[in-house]
Amino acid sequence: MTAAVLAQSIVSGLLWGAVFALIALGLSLIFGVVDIVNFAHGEFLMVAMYLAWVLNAFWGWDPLLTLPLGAAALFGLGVLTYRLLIRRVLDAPMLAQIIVTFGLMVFLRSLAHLIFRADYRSVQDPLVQGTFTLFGVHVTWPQAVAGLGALIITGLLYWFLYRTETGWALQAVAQNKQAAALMGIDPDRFYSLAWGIGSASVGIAGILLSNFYYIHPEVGAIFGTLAYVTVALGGFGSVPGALVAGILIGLAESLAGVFIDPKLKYAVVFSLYLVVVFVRPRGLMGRV
Amino acid sequence: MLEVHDLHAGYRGTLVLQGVSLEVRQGEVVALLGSNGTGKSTLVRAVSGVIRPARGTITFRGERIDGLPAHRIVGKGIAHVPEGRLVFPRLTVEQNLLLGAYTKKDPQRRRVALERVFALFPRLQERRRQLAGTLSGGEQQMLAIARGLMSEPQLLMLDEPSLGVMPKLVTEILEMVRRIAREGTTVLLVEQNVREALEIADRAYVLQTGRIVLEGTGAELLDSELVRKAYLGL
Amino acid sequence: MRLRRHGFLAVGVLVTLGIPLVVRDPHALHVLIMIFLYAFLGTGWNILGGYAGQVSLGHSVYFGIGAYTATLLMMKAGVSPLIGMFVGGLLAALVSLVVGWGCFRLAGHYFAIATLAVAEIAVVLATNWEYIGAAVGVYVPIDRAGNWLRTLQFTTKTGYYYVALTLLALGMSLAAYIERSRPGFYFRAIKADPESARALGVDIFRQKLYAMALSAFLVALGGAVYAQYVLFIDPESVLGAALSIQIALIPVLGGVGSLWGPLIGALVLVPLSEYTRLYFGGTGSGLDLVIYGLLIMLVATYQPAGLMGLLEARRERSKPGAALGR
Amino acid sequence: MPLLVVEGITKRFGGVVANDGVSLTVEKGELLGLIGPNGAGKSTFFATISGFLRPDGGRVLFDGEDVTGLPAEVLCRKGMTRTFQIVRPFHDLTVLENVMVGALLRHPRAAEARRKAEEVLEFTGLAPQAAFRAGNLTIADKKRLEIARGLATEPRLLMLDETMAGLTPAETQEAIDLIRRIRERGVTIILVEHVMEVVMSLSDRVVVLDMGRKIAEGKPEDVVRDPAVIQAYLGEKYHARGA
Amino acid sequence: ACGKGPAPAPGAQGGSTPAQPSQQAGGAAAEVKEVRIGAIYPVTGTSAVAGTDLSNGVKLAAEIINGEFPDLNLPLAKTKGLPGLGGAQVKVIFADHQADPNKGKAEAERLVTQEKVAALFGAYNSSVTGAIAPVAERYQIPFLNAESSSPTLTELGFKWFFRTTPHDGIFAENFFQFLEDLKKQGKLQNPTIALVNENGLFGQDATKQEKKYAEQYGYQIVEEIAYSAKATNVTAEVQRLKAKQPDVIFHASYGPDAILYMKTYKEFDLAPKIILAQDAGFVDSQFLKNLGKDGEYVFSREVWSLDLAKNNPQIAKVNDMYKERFGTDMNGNSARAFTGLLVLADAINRAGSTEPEKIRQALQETRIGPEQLIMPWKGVQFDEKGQNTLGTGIIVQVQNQKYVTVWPFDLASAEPIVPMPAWSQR
Ligand SMILES: Nc1ncnc2c1ncn2[C@@H]1O[C@H](COP(=O)(O)OP(=O)(O)OP(=O)(O)O)[C@@H](O)[C@H]1O
Ligand SMILES: Nc1ncnc2c1ncn2[C@@H]1O[C@H](COP(=O)(O)OP(=O)(O)OP(=O)(O)O)[C@@H](O)[C@H]1O
Ligand SMILES: [Mg+2]
Ligand SMILES: [Mg+2]
Repeated sequence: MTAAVLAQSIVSGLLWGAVFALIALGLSLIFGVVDIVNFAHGEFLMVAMYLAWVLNAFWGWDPLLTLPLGAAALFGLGVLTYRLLIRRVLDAPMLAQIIVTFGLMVFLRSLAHLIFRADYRSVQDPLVQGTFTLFGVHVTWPQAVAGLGALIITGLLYWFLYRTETGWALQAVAQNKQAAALMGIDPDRFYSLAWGIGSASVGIAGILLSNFYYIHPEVGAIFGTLAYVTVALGGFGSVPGALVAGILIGLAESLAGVFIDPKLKYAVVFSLYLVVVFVRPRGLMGRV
Repeated sequence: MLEVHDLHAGYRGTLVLQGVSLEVRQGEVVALLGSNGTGKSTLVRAVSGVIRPARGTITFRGERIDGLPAHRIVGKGIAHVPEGRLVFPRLTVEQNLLLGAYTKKDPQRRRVALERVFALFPRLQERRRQLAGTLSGGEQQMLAIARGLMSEPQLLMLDEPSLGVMPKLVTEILEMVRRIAREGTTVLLVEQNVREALEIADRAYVLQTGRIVLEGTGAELLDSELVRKAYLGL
Repeated sequence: MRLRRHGFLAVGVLVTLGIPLVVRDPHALHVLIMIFLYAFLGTGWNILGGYAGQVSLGHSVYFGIGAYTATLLMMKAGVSPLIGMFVGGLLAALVSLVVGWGCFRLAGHYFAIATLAVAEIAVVLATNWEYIGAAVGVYVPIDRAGNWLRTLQFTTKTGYYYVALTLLALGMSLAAYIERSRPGFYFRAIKADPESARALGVDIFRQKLYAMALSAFLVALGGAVYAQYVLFIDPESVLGAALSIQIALIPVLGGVGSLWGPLIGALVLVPLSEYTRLYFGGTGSGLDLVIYGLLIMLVATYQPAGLMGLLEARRERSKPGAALGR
Repeated sequence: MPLLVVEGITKRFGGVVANDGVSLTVEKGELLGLIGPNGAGKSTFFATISGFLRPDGGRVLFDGEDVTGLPAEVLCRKGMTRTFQIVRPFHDLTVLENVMVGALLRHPRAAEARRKAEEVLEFTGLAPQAAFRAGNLTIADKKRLEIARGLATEPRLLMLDETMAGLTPAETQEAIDLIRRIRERGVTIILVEHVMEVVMSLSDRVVVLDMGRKIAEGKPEDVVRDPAVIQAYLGEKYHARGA
Repeated sequence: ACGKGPAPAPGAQGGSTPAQPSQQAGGAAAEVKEVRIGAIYPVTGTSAVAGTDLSNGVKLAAEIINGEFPDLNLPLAKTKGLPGLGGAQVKVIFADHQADPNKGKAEAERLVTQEKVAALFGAYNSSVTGAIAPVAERYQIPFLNAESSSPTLTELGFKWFFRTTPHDGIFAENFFQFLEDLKKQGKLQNPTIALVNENGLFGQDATKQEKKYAEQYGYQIVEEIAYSAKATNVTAEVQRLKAKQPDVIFHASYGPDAILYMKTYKEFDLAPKIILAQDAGFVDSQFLKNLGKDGEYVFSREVWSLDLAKNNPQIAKVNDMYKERFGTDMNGNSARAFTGLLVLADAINRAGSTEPEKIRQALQETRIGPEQLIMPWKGVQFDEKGQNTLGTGIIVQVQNQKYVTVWPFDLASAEPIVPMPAWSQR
């Protein structure tokens, strides 16, 4: 195949990779701090997408306009999840925590079914749409915007976690809750905060995604598994790791689809994960 | 300054402390002695809010603090350097220290506090960028104490600060405790180096099976029959 | 005390054996069969995930291997599933050794996701493998005579009931034996702290492989029986991620790392899923799943140590991380 | 023939050289004290010798056999085991079960292992706590448990990393007694300890590490008088008191 | 596979036969007030949109059977209930299988044993239908399937399984007949074909059949893509297509992925002369709602279309009733389910009993003419495998946001627009 095809697959891969990264970032943050894998992460994404759709369908809001509201609403959902559910299982075995979020996943997904039925929907005529061509390579605007969003959010989260005192406090809570409390840090508040921020960032992801992706009760399932693999590939808790891993997965998917066989592209993505952790058991940027 | 009255506390199912009363006055170094598992750590934990007392009262500078969560109690001027160090393993030494001063929002004062603990523990200054989890056992102990000091507490509670620390440093730490006390910080010290602890302590309590069985000045206790037999093995 | 326990056990076994003589309603028997089957799968999973603390989200692979092997052996070579299930079990154990060899260097969530990845890859491969029916799946030929020695099929539920019960009894006896013997101690030691275990001479890699193979073997047996029960298998239903999670959910809900946990988990979860669907499913609104999700959350938040925790006061809440030896 | 010969062991962590060409030998039946300032590399030395870390250089001979780089579990089977300075009990197991895990190495049958474990618990004085959940023990008891578990593997060489920390002087006395009794069973011991009473009264020989290097070696009473050791480790006051 | 010889009377197999639901019917002599039929559909889960349409079709059919509709020339419309059973009412009991074969099987068993249904009906997803068929065999209960299109299903030798809808083999052949007709009209010259089929049961069956007929009709397949229906994106797939520039793309896709493909075609500016789909996602009620004008010009095989009303006014009447009740027009799924239930009820009526064997024989003897249907079929008549041999498909095209029938030409209400215009010229 030609160089043009290669260029196009790389660009498509990068764009989708950025989207995967954007979705995975919040999951990674929550894991990094609270040490819990949120199995309902994909459903949080779905909630954000429905929010964008509802505001668009009934009041004509553009997703871009929904962005701040969506981030805030998902922040709230995250905090609520923490307060009502996670807090009760903080000291429980990891598996109990898995179940809680699994239950939440089933609940949110079927609730969406109940409210919105199984129809798939799209946001009509968003501001950001269409494609542009760059040296013969097609780039879609909504994905480019989502990619940009991924970069910005990675940067913000990185700065927040590693450069601000609040970020350190958040890490301190993650590493030793009791010791953190002895420093005057309220672990509870910081867990809430982590859930809030992690969920807000997946909220932003969902709303940017709604610019170009259909919305459906099962949409979280489609992105959920990939998000876990992205986070694990990058290293649990590592914000830059999630970005790199997302992009890597996007590229692997795109190149495998074009140059190997579309039906094997997910097998290639999952194999990539296995190969990477075989060499680096804590992912690309996981801490030791 | 600190008054503990009829304190009952423990863990699921077991009541470790059964009616402990003690008192720490402003500027004092008070040592708390007792063999393993008598509940010294439990007492300190109850004061700092890590565990909730089942009964009894804890008063700090005239204010009831029993039942308050740990993170609120720090703000009132009590620092607790826990047994087993509990440093933040994946943060650097410096970040650990700065978090010690989390309740102090003034950056200037924090810098001063940092300089002060670095002066006390030059080793930490050397390792300021190392992740705390990779420090040696003794280094972690230093970090834990230094971190406790960062909040410039009025009452510093040290739970076995000499555990796993080399002899040279044990002496230094205990001397430092005295120095800290002289500078105005009250200290409640749990220590197994009974002799050294009693040498620097103004007063001391002996805890046995959840109750205070003896109290007095350091010198008095050093001479007491009970301490000599049970704790010094003489 | 011991005597009383054995007394209870004996009564329980007798009652269980007698149920099909009294209960004639096939749907009720179906629910019981599913309970036994899932309890058995959970018991298998529990050996690796519960005792040894290696949380696998890819056990559907072994289930699938069991289902496909036993079925295809019967269809293509006329081998009775009674034998085929053990061939499938051995094959699954073999595959699990390869998976374990690759994944046991990974800790905690990395391991979990790796097993999930293996399962996803298996689905893709099976979906494209013509010989085993690809996505179309395999329709097991119906044995109208119910010649169960040759086909492991029965014309009534009662036969399946006893097969599932036998499996469960087998699995639980094995688990009980392991719990009290060397591997059991080693598994739990590895779960609690692998480094410490090494210091005491435990070859953790070998022990984990051992747990893995045993676990895979049992789950594969379950898969073989399932195939002869449902009479239709395809990659999604016997290899998919949903099944893996279902298998893990059972012991986790019931009480992970305990002998009775999987059974209790299955006793709660299977009827929960069956009857919520039955009572609310026909409405088509998805209300059944809303309720199912809510109930799962409730159980997990109010009894985080698993339902076993309710019965066993001795077990205390373990610290976070203990489960994974972080 | 010495039981353990270590030749020029080196271990680096990034820029930090934790062990820098450390050599020593331990005779059968000997008790070697290993002391040195915090961060001198004692625990690292243990981890490297016992197969938890791979050395960056040097050789380890156990009973004449080159065992460099063999994994911990293999070394344990050969008769070499260690305790952890930062205790690592199996939290959710009982004390008895903890010790049984060690005992199962030589007694594959659970019943025999239990008998062995009970014996060890009796021997170490942990018998009253046998049914406790290990995670609930006090630190000092957890340290005792570390010893008990190690003993249960019936080692020829036992490496104890600060198992006496946090004991009152009276308790220390008991612990010293315990270690003496372990020795009497013919177990060779390397002891890392900061509590000098213990080191002084137990050790046949003492090796001092500082900054990853061996700075002194000899009889305990000679070593504590060594100015380098006083300067780096003991401090003037300790010396002045002359404990 | 075994043929369908005379079946042993119920209970003839002795003690090993499972509980017979006919027993409670008390034989033909007793008065039957109600005939229970168990309908199993995916009303939740990934196939829920279709599941809802299907159940709605069934509900309307039941209403027509149970009520009196003299102006409808449909089986059992004019009379109240089933005259063959003294006017008994048909009662449909719905169950949900969530697209999971095991759940489908469990529901089928429950319907048979607890709800005591006289026949089973459903289940859309071919894999679930495949899991239910053995249940019907085991309990010897007739099972009528109105909408699963996997050709395998009628090749397994089931005796109690009947299917009214044409299967993918028939549809695949329709594709090539359509292309041949276009060639004759001069609208196409030796087109190259690409297959874009989802990589599940549905897509793989389609691929098999399409390849078979491509060879038979002498067409060249230049690209064959099997993709996961759960794919997050299909850019790689579309790039491969773009490299081959096929004239015709055959599609077998579900709802979400159909939308995804169309959007990606537009992004990559890929416009073949023809996109010809195996219904499913491309005729789903959501397809045009989501894509709007971007869904224009797509062809799909269909089993049914509203504009068939031009030749069969009855369709309009039924559709009006449907729209009144459920708010949308009928589609291929609701029409098929609707028809299926009528066929089943007709057989039960002729059997004059709820005895399974009698119903099975009556089904086997079904003869329904085209005038009694709302389908574009030549009628309903089952072969020995249980397949309706008189079913055919139609091909529709999206023109001005409506699906219009363009083939067979005698049923067509519009000319096919070939080639479809480039994306930039719309
Ligand atoms: N987290 C816990 N859960 C349950 N029991 C505990 C816990 N921590 C301590 N205990 C029990 O409480 C009792 C007192 O423990 P505590 O740590 O207060 O003793 P201590 O006097 O500080 O001993 P040491 O000198 O060994 O530190 C002990 O019997 C111990 O087993
Ligand atoms: N994983 C690691 N990464 C980086 N540095 C390490 C690591 N492990 C140990 N170190 C460093 O190596 C040096 C030796 O540590 P070690 O734990 O062996 O000391 P030690 O002699 O046992 O001290 P202590 O008496 O305090 O326990 C220390 O400076 C420590 O910070
Ligand atoms: Mg203590
Ligand atoms: Mg050390």
